[in-house]
Amino acid sequence: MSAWPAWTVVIPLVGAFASWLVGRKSAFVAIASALATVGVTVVLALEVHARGTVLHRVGGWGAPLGIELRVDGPAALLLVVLGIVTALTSASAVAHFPMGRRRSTFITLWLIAWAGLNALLVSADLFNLYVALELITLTSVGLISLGPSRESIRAALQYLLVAILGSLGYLLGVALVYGECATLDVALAGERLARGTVSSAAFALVAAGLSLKSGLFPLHAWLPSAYANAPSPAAALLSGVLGKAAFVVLYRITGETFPLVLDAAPAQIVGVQAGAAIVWCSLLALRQRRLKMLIAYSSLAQIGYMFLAIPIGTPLARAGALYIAISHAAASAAIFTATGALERASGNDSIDALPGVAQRNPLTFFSLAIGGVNLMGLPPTGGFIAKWLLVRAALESGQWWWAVVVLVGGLIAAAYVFRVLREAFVPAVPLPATADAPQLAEVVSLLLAAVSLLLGVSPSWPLSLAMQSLGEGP
Amino acid sequence: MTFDWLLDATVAAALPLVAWTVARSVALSRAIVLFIAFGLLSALAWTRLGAIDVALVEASVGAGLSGALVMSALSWANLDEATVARRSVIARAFVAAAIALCLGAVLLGVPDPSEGLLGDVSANLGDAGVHQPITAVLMSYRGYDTLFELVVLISAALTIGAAKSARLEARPGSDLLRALADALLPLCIVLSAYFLWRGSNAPGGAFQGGAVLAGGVLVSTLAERLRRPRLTVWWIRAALVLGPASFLLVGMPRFVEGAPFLEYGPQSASRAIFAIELGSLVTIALVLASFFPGVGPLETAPDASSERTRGHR
Amino acid sequence: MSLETTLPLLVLLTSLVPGVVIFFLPEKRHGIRTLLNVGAAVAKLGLTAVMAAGIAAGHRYETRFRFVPSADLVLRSDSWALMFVVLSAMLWLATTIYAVGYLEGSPERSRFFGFFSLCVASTMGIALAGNLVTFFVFYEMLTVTTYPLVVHRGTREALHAGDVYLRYTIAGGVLLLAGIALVYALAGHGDFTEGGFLAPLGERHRTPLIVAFALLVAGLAVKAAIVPFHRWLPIAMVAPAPVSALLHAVAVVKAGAFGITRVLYDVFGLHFARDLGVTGFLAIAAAVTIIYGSCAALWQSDLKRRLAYSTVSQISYIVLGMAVYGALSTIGGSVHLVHQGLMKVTLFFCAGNLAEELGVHDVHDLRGVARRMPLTMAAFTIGALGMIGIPPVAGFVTKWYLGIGALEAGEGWCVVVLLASSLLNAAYFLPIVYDAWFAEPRIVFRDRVASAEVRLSLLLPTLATAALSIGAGALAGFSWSPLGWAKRIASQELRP
Amino acid sequence: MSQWILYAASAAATVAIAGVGAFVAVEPVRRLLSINIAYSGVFMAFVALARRTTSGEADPVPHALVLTGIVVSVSSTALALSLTRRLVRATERSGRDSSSSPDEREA
Repeated sequence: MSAWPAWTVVIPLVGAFASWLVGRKSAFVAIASALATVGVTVVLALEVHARGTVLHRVGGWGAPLGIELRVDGPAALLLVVLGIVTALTSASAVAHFPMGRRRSTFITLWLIAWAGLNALLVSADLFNLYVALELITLTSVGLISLGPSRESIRAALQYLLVAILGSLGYLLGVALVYGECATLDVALAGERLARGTVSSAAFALVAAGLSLKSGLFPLHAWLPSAYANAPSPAAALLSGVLGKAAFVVLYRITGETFPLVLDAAPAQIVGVQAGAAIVWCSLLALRQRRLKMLIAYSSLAQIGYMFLAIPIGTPLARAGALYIAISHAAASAAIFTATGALERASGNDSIDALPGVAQRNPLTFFSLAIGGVNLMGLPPTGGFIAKWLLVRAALESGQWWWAVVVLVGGLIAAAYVFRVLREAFVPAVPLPATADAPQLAEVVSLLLAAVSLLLGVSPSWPLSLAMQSLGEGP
Repeated sequence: MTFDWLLDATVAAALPLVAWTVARSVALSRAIVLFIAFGLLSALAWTRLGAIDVALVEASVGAGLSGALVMSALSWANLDEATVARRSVIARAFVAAAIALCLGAVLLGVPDPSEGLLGDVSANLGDAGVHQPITAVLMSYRGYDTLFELVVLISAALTIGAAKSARLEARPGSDLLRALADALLPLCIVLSAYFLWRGSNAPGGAFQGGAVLAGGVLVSTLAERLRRPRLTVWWIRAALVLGPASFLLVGMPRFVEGAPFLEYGPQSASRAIFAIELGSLVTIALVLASFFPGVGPLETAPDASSERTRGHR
Repeated sequence: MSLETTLPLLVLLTSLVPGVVIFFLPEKRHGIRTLLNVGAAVAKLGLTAVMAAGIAAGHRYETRFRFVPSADLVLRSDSWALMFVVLSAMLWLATTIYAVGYLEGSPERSRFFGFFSLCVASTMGIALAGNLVTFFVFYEMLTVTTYPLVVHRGTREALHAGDVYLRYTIAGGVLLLAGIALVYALAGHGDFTEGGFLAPLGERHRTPLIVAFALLVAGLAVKAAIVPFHRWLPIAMVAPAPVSALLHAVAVVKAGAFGITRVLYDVFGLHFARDLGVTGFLAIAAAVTIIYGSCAALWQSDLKRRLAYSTVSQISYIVLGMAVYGALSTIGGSVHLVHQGLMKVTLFFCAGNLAEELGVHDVHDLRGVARRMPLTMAAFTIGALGMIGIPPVAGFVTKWYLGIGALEAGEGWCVVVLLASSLLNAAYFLPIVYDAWFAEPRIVFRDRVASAEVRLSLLLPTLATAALSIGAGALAGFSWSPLGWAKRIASQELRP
Repeated sequence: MSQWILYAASAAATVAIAGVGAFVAVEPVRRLLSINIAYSGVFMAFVALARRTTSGEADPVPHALVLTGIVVSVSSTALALSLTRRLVRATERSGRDSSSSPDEREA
């Protein structure tokens, strides 16, 4: 038994309370706890890499009575990468919010959200996952509501109402699972669940709730305005990290609780939704005039790629979905941070306004471009690795149509990404000398883009973690 | 026996009916009143099902607090917007019926009888440090959940407080209210302490106690018997996070020594749990009170309206 | 960490690292940027020389990283890779010097040279790739890094060209990826093997293999500009001359042709591909492209567009040579990889010189231009004669081997195609050459400013590549000439 | 018919009715009411399932889960109401003077 899983939750939580108590000067506390949290997750990942799944019994009780924290390879990978992205993104918040109440509220909410995220990643208990999901939902809503306009509040409200509706479905599914097998432990429930109506219905409810929370097609229309109207650091956190929470839960329980249901009809329905999300949301992204809306829709399409792991179902596909999750986390955080910086410089995030600002801030635009290449799934970014794994998995499992969907999605992504990138080459009236992006945000977005590149250039370590629980690791 | 059955059947049938009426009410005020009625009805259902704790919390927090919150929405909600789509009633009824049938069929398909985790819970009560099974689950077996639940409460309060809290539109401030508050606050404190103490071996605990205390704080603040605490004061902020902080503080020493997180040790378990419940009670009371606009402790700037009412008085 | 395991990586890094560094250099640091560019190009040339010597001496160079399951990132140098690498390294040096002169005083040079270097790095990766996944990684990097070069000028026309370029190449990339994934799904790996590795699967997976071949070749044909995927190439002409030179001579179209070569020889194996019955289609497509490109070139009055259609036609010589079964045509195809590069880069340099010095773009304005710019036109003449296939310029060697190769394989119709194409080549090149030397000027040319007819940084690379075009043809008998190397390749690939 | 079945059926009907209501509702407060009722239905399912024991003593774990669930759902209700209220006020304010951006004063 290792203490590290609990530490990944305790440290950001203590940091959140400390920053809350310190008040205005919370930035130092934030930096310290961010460094400590990332450090702990790295140590944990190394331990998982060396020794396999790490277990912690909270309170010493153990399943089924108590709650167990179990960190397998995928969870460790997500802990590290999402942790790094979270830490980097929040650094840009310092540039975004002037010192004051909004900044300290952001910091506290961000640390709580991080604690919730880590709790979600390490937890092996169905109900604890629900509580962690709700924690993430509420902090996400808080982060969105810090936005500048009335639209932010409207978006936050909409986000909250849809998210709790999604949790409702999940919770009902959990009730069924508990009723059927008298345990809330994900793996134990998986052992006790037989193939049948109850398990299929429970999966359908859980999947419906979680896909609603993720904004999977066709119930996606509520999400883009949340991303587009949140403050940029919050948008980066949401689309990069927190928006993946529901998927991560589904990923975990499809692997451990519902492996039997995967070849049944509900999984194929999820697949159709995912495919439609990839194509339709990409097409919608193509039509947007605002950069943030475009990225928001593209995030929805990327969510679709992740959900493809469920119908394809092979270890390779699951690794691919996981890889989409981590590389998109870095890429979309990079893009949102860069967009926020450019928006600062130009006053709005309209695509038409890009030419001037892109030429004044080439490095910021450069990170935007790398993020864009990641969205297209082209090398040398992590997006390519993910796409490769998914396409190969689809072909190997004989379900070649999913490969076609993935490739078509990549084509449309290229269309909307280059619609943005080409603006950098349009000669424009030079902007006034003040139109520079905040330097901190520039550095942060470059670092995030570097993470995405690193994932694309050196995927073997992350992949060995991603495939560890599936018996292909060292 | 038949009476029991009849009562159960009535309650069970009434619940979906009330739910339907809430959704179908044209006037928002009517929907809200029915919503509170639904809460009380479900509290009744839960007592029937032997879930006294749940019924208590539902009556105080669920129906009571939520009901009051929603009720306060009447004062500012734009009632003109309250529209109910009339045309699709049949379609909706049909869809709802279909879903209800499927859900019901699945729910009734679970094994019966089933002991659940009853046996495990009872067998480990000795080590848990409390005699009341639900308190044992909440504070010991699944104390980790409770920790997060408190954090959820706090983050909601934080977001609500992040916007500058607006003043309450109609402030009563009458002598009657002040007299009531003077009598109520001590009563609430005593009552919540009682709930807390009782929690270790009978229904009751931090939540029920916290809800009661929140009510007292609420009335007193409304009556301006209690100063509005400010977030700029550090101990107010500390009090708000006392619940989860006490979880961490109590759990930390043994955790650092190498024991599992939130393992209190067999000897000190009951004391540890009591300390945590005490902290949680403070957090819950403060946070719940803060949910009410213009009342809670999350005022950062002196409010112009309080000066005005004071002058008026 | 011996030279055996690091040399391919070093060859790649000598253009990758300068590319990245240049992005972060301030726009005004011309001196450092030029030094970095030329220094890196020279260093790369040196490294490739070491590599060539090593391979001739029997060493094997391979850099391998763990990448994705069942596909490492492999950079290794076999004979074919070396041929492409040496060509790219030489032409990179020439083009860099040319580009430094050509873009003097224009804006956004940091961006230009950054992407230019990355583009060459991608080409190096393509050349050295040891399996399909590695190939694809660099192939797509090439797509992304050439886009900024195509739209460099930022005009409406340039942006349109960029859009068209992307539409074709990204779609091609998708087809290629699908094909590669199919190969991995069927065979479990995609490591380039001399003689191919798919033959054992032929019994059970005939249809999927044909699909895979179609996907792979269609994806690659986009960059190789084979009809009907050729339309982007003439439109991409709006890019600055050095870019066109690079696109046409080394980077993009060659990447496509080289990829087709790899697929035919090292994935399927020529023998197995013939058994599958797919080479015939490829040969026909190549023949159609050869004739179509030559015909279309006849009607172009813009010099660069005429050269572009000529490229469309010439690249398919390579494909045709590869697709026709037999050692001699393999030699012809692979040697044309080098020959076409040298000749076409010369022609584009000349077109750039004419445009830069005199502002001349239309072929009709070239009358009498040789009096004003004799050296440039001499280089142009050499390139043009080579394209037609007149000895001793390198193009003759190619056509000779292609012709006798086709006869050896019993594909007599190919000879007809080659002859017809040569006639057409003559029809669109000879009038230009004749008019330039012997006709009276139609327009008044600007007076000479510098001591030479054009800036030396433009003139010297032009003359150098022209000289190489003659050298490659005249010295074809030596074993270290492109032809000698191509013979070596053919003997390895088609070992019985 | 045993007691838990009655309530489980009631829970199913409540969740279905309120869930559909939540999907259809336009106005936030109404949607919130429906969602809350639907949650009560889910909690009812938990509590009913806890009643299947042979001894007559209910399984305490679902009860504890429901307690936690109620508190979580109260938090989100309060948050949703607070946001709705801010939205209504911001709309009113921008209706009064369209010149100033609604939430600037809160910054």
